[in-house]
Amino acid sequence: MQFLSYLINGLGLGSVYAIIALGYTMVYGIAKMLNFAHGDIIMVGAYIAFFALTKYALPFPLAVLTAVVVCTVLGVLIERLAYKPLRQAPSLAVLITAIGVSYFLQNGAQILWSSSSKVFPSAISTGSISLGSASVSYLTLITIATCIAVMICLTLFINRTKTGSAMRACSEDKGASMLMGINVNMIISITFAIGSGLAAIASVLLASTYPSVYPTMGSMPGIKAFTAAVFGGIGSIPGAFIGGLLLGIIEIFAKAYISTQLSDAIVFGVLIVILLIKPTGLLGKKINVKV
Amino acid sequence: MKKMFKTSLAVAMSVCMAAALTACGGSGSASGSAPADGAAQTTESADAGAKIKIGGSGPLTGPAAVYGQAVKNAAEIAVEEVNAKGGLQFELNMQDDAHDPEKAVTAYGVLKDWGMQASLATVTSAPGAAVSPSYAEDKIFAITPSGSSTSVIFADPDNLSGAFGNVFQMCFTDPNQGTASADYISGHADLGSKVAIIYKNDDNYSKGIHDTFVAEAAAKNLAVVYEGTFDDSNAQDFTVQLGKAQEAGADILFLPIYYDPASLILTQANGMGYKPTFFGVDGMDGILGLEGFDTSLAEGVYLLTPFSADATDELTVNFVNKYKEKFGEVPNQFAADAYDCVYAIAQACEAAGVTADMSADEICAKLVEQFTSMTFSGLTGSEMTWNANGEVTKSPKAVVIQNGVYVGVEE
Amino acid sequence: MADNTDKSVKAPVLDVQELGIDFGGLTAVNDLNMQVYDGEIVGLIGPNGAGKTTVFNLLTKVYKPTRGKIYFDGKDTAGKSVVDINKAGIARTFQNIRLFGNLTVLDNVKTGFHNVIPYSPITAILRLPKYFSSEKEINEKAMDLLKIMELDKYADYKASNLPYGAQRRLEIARALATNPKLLLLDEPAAGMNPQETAELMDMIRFVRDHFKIAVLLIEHDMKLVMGICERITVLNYGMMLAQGTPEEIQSNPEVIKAYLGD
Amino acid sequence: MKEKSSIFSRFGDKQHRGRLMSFVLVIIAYIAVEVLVKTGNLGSMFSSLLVPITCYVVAAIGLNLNVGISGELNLGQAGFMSVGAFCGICVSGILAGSVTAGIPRLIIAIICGAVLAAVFGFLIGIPVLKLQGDYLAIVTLAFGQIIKSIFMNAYIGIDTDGLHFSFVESTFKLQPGGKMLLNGPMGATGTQKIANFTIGTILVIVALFVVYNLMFSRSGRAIMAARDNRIAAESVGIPISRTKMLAFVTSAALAGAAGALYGLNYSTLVPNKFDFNTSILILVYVVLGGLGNMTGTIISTVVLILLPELLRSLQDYRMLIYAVVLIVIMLVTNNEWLMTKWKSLFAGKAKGGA
Repeated sequence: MQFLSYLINGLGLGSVYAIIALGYTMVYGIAKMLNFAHGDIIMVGAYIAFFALTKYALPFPLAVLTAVVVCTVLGVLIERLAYKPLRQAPSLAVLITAIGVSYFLQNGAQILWSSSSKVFPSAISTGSISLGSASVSYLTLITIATCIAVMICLTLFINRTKTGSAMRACSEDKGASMLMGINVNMIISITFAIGSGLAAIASVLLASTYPSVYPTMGSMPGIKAFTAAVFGGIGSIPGAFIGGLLLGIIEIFAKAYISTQLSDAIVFGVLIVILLIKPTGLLGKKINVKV
Repeated sequence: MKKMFKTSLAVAMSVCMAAALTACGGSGSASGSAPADGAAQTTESADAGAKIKIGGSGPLTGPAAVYGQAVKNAAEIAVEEVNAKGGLQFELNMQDDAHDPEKAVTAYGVLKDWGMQASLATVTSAPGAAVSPSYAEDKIFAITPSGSSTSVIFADPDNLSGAFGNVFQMCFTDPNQGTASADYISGHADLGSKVAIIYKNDDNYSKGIHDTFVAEAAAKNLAVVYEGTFDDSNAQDFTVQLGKAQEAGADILFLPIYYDPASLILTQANGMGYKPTFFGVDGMDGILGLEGFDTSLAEGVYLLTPFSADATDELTVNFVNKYKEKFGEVPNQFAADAYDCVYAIAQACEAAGVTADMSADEICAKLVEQFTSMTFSGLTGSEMTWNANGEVTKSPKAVVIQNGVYVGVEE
Repeated sequence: MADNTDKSVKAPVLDVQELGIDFGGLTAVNDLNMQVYDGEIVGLIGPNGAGKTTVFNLLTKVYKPTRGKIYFDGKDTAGKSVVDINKAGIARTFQNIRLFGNLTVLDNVKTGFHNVIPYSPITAILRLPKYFSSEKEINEKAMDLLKIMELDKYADYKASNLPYGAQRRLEIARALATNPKLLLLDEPAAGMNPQETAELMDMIRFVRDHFKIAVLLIEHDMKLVMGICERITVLNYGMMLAQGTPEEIQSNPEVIKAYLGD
Repeated sequence: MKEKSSIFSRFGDKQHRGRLMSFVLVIIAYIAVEVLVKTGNLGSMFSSLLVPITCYVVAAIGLNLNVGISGELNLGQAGFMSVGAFCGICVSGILAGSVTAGIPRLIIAIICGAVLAAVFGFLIGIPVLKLQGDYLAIVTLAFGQIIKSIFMNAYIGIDTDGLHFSFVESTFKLQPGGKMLLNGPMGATGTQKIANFTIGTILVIVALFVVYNLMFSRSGRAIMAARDNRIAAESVGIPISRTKMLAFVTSAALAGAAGALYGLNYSTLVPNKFDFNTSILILVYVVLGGLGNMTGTIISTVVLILLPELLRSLQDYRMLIYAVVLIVIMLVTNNEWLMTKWKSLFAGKAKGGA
């Protein structure tokens, strides 16, 4: 039954989108900005992990850790240097800056690491198991499992810890949070740190599943993940998770059962329909304007 | 807000002015007039009179940068070698076109301002189609290393008529590759009988080969059981296309694509346990040189290519070593084509007695005459000839990857 | 209801019958009956959270009522949109000032003439003669309104740069531009000093007389309410507590209790 | 308060001065360029940039109407450009036999491109304008991608039998001498280049004319009112969706006109050209030029197109520098302290001069 393997592959692709979308949605929820450079942080993560594995021959977990650390630092650095000075600026100004950062990272990577793609070593098992006539690679299963684990950890962090509740407070009302003694700048930095750390994890999964590392590798998954975040209701963590998975499944099914040429149009078409039925995404909060 | 943006303009303006000034300053031109900015490499302008100016554009930045960089690097090596021989002297100026026809036209303007006398045209096809009419109009000789679409050399590619006449190709035109591949597969029943194709449908090159392959396959009664596509926005996941091909029972998978996505396809097919015969075209060359690629995955892959970096002839070994030494990478098809382009121009120039003080127009006439009559042997083939349309005739070699190296397939 | 006898010959401009709205399970307004007649100034008062602004929002169709009917000019307003209701002749101001901050003061008023002096976008783009005649008329009428509201000297300034009191007056001018029969003012004197409030009272009376319209206003400033309203409706917890002349309301023990608490 | 009022800007006057300035700017720029061209002082590179600059300026002016004046973030402007471009190319291709003169054919193509883009704008606007904020933005992005997908799969050919059309697969075979107007992902090739800078400049002036005339009219006030305060706008009888639709459609039409001009300036055009990145690029022009500020939009478009070309001498580093410049400009212009310093510098000078 091919259907089953398409479904699982869709879930695998969707899981990668979901982890990236989590980063997007967290940053949006708290800093109210679309961080278009998020996809490029993934690219940096993939390069770091690649060099850690090949050039420095680090063991896999250590390589992932290195990528996470570098991306976290990079994320916070970008936030401090490029976004923080614009806290009071119109949101479009921040958007353009994020685009600038994205260009910067892409072109910086090309200069540092050349434009030719590198093949990510298959550190995670390449075997597959068969389910009936369909076969599913371990990698896909690991990706899905990682995504679920990340999602659970994040939800627990947001709901159970002090920092998490401060984050929720900031996303509700920054002004009030500040009055309550919450260090809003700190919280935003933490959000960027977590989002970028997640991007590093996503980068390893992405590069393991699709082992091609090149300077613009992050931009398309970035846009897709952004779409996924909106799908689920931007700002909502479970929304990003569900949005990511759905987007992956729809994409794979559209390719499998309708047309590989039109799969993109179908994915975006479904997004439009969903937003027309639920104007703030699947799990987004309804915006109430007081008159 | 309004006021803020007013001032933002002022700042933007001043930044741009500054940039313009630095650009002018670099060129050392006191006048600071517009055309001077374009001429990037004027350091050698002192003895520019003695050198023939060869231009060219390709994607040096952006997603397609890998191809442009390869051409630029290889062309630099070739120019150095030619210059080192004494005699004929070249000066190379490769401009960035970011694989965008619009930027290619601008790059062409830059090169023209610089005083280009002959050109490597463009690296990729779509930009090539945009600038070829200009090359024809301005009568500047051009030979593209890798712009393989018919629209690069024909004004009316639908009817293959209206050839520009002074734009030549070092690579095969796409239709040739498609036809040759279909012929080869249909002539070798042992490879398989049911063909699946995965091609990149937003790419001139891939789409062009696919179209002619399908047409030729129909003529040769070759069964094409599945055709799948991908494009820039979903060039990572191929599980569906591979699954469909497998479902359709395809035992040969034709991949008229570049080696980057091909490496992903090989990896994913392996992950699924799908093992058809993979058949590539010249774009597949370079797959063994991919940094970090598990070459065992490419075991048994067939490809039709005029160049292989693993060939043992002196010319290839010399070139590959030099390239590796200088740029730390294994050269690919694009690099080899570019290298040949420079040498072909050199050969033609020498034969026609072209000197640096001739006008581009004069050089063009002489080179066209040479190219349509000479034979050239280089990295990508021996005894190459060109017809009046600018199409090259060289024989693609079918090779199969065995134990991580190309092995020529005879007959 | 004292006035009903002499007004009964005329139908009311606004006739609210058993109006009610629930938000979720919460009843915000319930069983409200209220009439406003031509040329009247009516006050709507009540403690904070009594549902006064909700009534305005119901009247202008920002909210759809759960129960009851609103008749305007003798016609049922059910199914009308915010825009329809304005076209029908109800204009309003807002408790939290809602100006078009990036437009000039004059342009703010001009927006009010949107349906009063209409012409098509094509006329505008091609600058047809109708554009010039319409714009001239709009400009004159808008300047007249600014003069009435004593804002003419600010005409060319950005609305968001105006002082607070002027912003409230500008909202009134903009509402008047839509050529209403009934003007709803939501706390027009909020944030004004006594002198400004006194001037505002004169303006409201002048507007009523000059444009021959009815005014329904929400206000906490009792001096203003008692000074200019002919009739007053008191709301408490979404219910009508009392209705009558200022004198009657001032002496109503229920009202006093509601305001002072138990 | 009375004394203070003198520091308020005479905002209304300023707006009208801005309008005059942008026309003057365009005309001066045109004359200057023409003089340079006539005297042979303009290099090939700059000449090749003239028409695309006018195209992007027109598209950016249109987008500014949408983003700046109407206040809705649109991430799909390139989609409308592509509608106009391919429509223009097809129209020009079809008319090639009957209208041989370039200029009339170009004008017809531009008008057709604008009209078709406006129709697309209207159809897309119906669902899009039901949404708000970032959700609206993402839906415009989605439509941009869908439009790209449509053109990537559309095959239109013309031969002696007339027009042929197919979708997804090229199912028709042309008679000898026929021409593919649109060949799926390979787009249009062999297009006659009939665009020129004069028509481009006229199009810019027309765009300015349309946008300014709209801005300073009943409709323009309604559009800006709906942007500044939706609820208040409705309360004075302005129908929000119809008003926003007007801005959206006008913006799309301008992008379509720009696209048609663009398409007819190159011998080849691929659907991929008008992707998300192009939409973003136009948005950058608009934001940097100033929301609602058309003069600014023109200047920033010209500057940002020229900048990477002027940086060519930096070779591989040029896009990196471009990115840095972009970030720095955004940081500097949004830094209050720096801006106050900057302004006081000018204020001081002005006083000294007077």
